[in-house]
Amino acid sequence: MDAFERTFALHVPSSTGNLAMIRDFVASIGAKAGFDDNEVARITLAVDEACANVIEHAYSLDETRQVTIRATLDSQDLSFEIVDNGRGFEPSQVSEDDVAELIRQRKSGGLGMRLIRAVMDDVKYQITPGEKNELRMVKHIKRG
Amino acid sequence: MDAFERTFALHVPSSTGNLAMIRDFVASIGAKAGFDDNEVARITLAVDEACANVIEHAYSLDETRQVTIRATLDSQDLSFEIVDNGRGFEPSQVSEDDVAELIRQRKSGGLGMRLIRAVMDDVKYQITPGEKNELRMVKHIKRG
Amino acid sequence: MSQSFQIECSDRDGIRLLSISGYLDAHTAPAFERAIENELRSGNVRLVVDCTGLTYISSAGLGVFMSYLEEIREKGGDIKLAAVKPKVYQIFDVLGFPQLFDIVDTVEDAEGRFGLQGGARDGRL
Amino acid sequence: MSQSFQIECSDRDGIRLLSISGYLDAHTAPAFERAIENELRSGNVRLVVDCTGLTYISSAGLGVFMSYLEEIREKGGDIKLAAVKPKVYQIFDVLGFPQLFDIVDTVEDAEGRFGLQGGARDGRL
Ligand SMILES: Nc1ncnc2c1ncn2[C@@H]1O[C@H](COP(=O)(O)OP(=O)(O)O)[C@@H](O)[C@H]1O
Ligand SMILES: Nc1ncnc2c1ncn2[C@@H]1O[C@H](COP(=O)(O)OP(=O)(O)O)[C@@H](O)[C@H]1O
Repeated sequence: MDAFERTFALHVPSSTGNLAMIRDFVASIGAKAGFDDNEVARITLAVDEACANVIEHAYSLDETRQVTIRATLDSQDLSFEIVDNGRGFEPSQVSEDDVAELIRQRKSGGLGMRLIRAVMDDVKYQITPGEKNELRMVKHIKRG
Repeated sequence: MDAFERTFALHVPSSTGNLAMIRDFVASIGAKAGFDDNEVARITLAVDEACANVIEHAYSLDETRQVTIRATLDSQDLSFEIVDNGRGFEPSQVSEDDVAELIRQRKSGGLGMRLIRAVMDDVKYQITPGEKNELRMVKHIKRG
Repeated sequence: MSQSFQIECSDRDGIRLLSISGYLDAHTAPAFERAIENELRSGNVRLVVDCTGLTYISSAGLGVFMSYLEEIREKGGDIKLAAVKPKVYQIFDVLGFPQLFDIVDTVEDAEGRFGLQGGARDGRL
Repeated sequence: MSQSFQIECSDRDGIRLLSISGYLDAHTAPAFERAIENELRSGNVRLVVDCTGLTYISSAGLGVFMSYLEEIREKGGDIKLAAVKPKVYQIFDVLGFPQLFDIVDTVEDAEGRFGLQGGARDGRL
């Protein structure tokens, strides 16, 4: 891979129907970064989860809003930034019950953020409700 | 399909290695617009040709430049805008020899713009060299 | 959505087989949820989900499995997953699903396990 | 680029068979051009390009066919295309390639046409 930084961006209407497009976008960049198929699948999942949260929670399924995914690839890292100007939330207040407990409570949600954290090496939220909510997540590129 | 207008955009570094990503992006939107597989393939070709021209001619394969493809989908049309701020050119001065003549001259190029014009219903260039060169092309959506 | 996710249902020896294919994400999970609801409403609680054709799952899809497991096991049944591709299995694995769900190699294995256990929960939870 | 476009070459009864697969766009056309150059340098002018695995072609790929046709026919050979998928054929068709190139259904057909015509140009141009 080349030494310089490459940036990619995708903008789509805020609809779960566009998650497949988002995954294609991420998978292409993951492959360019040299990740293997399984790693690409995990990174793709993390970005899907982040975007699904924006679509469902930040924009409450309002298809007239736009989701933006920005990707930056250099020789060390593949980073994604997902920015919304929707509702906002307090990431530290999201409870992380274990899965057995969620099953006992018959919950269908509450897995997304833990998947993101499990997959990516670095995950940071910067929330300014109504103004700009930004999720930045980084995956390190291990060189053989 | 819904009544409102949906917009999509993709930004990638100006490299032919990113044309496959551009085609995936266009093919997804073409399918959303309801075009059949063959039509999607032709529309994808037109955008590929337009972007290949930007990458090769406007930006002379300088990978630090960015290619932007904007797509707009409403109930009547699927439109694409490809904008560059590179070299620019005079579209009306591009000669269109027929293919038999190009073969006689052993040319390998000169097919891109005619493919774009053959595939799309409306093709417009707006060139302001060094500032902004814009290609807008429209495909009408025929309803059954 | 038509080509992105499909469910086919069939009966095999008192077991209900749901073969799912395509991707199970936030867009397609509601269709899967309706299918499970349907089975429960029809009194089918011995469910095998054949994941041979499943290419992708996200938390929305995992959530459908999660939210019905307790009810199905309470009713004496189970929801077993069969033939999960490695690329998809790793996602179940990240969240510890293999410790909570009965995930087996083949549909036959899943059926066999229903045979052995009757409809009873397998005591893993 | 490794998985996006592949060329495999083989000899069949004095004919050179190039089987191409993947996509032939501005990124991969240079590899195809080098392969054709190689054949000419080795004196191979009876070329059949098996397009069974070709999923996409853009003007950059079409241009490679276009730029070598004259030279190959002058040398008493031809470049014949076989087994072009309909989705790809329609692109050849837009530009009138089927009137200028010998495009046939199967590799065997292409070989048969070399047999009938010897190495001579088929007089279509
Ligand atoms: N981008 C976001 N905007 C607003 N709220 C969010 C966002 N991301 C997550 N949340 C909140 O955090 C909670 C937990 O998210 P997550 O772990 O992905 O599970 P789920 O989305 O299934 O509820 C959500 O229910 C929501 O309240
Ligand atoms: N976006 C562009 N910027 C600058 N020049 C362009 C652009 N698009 C097309 N051209 C010019 O028009 C010519 C014809 O383009 P085209 O028909 O696509 O064939 P080819 O790209 O194979 O030469 C190009 O050779 C180039 O000089």
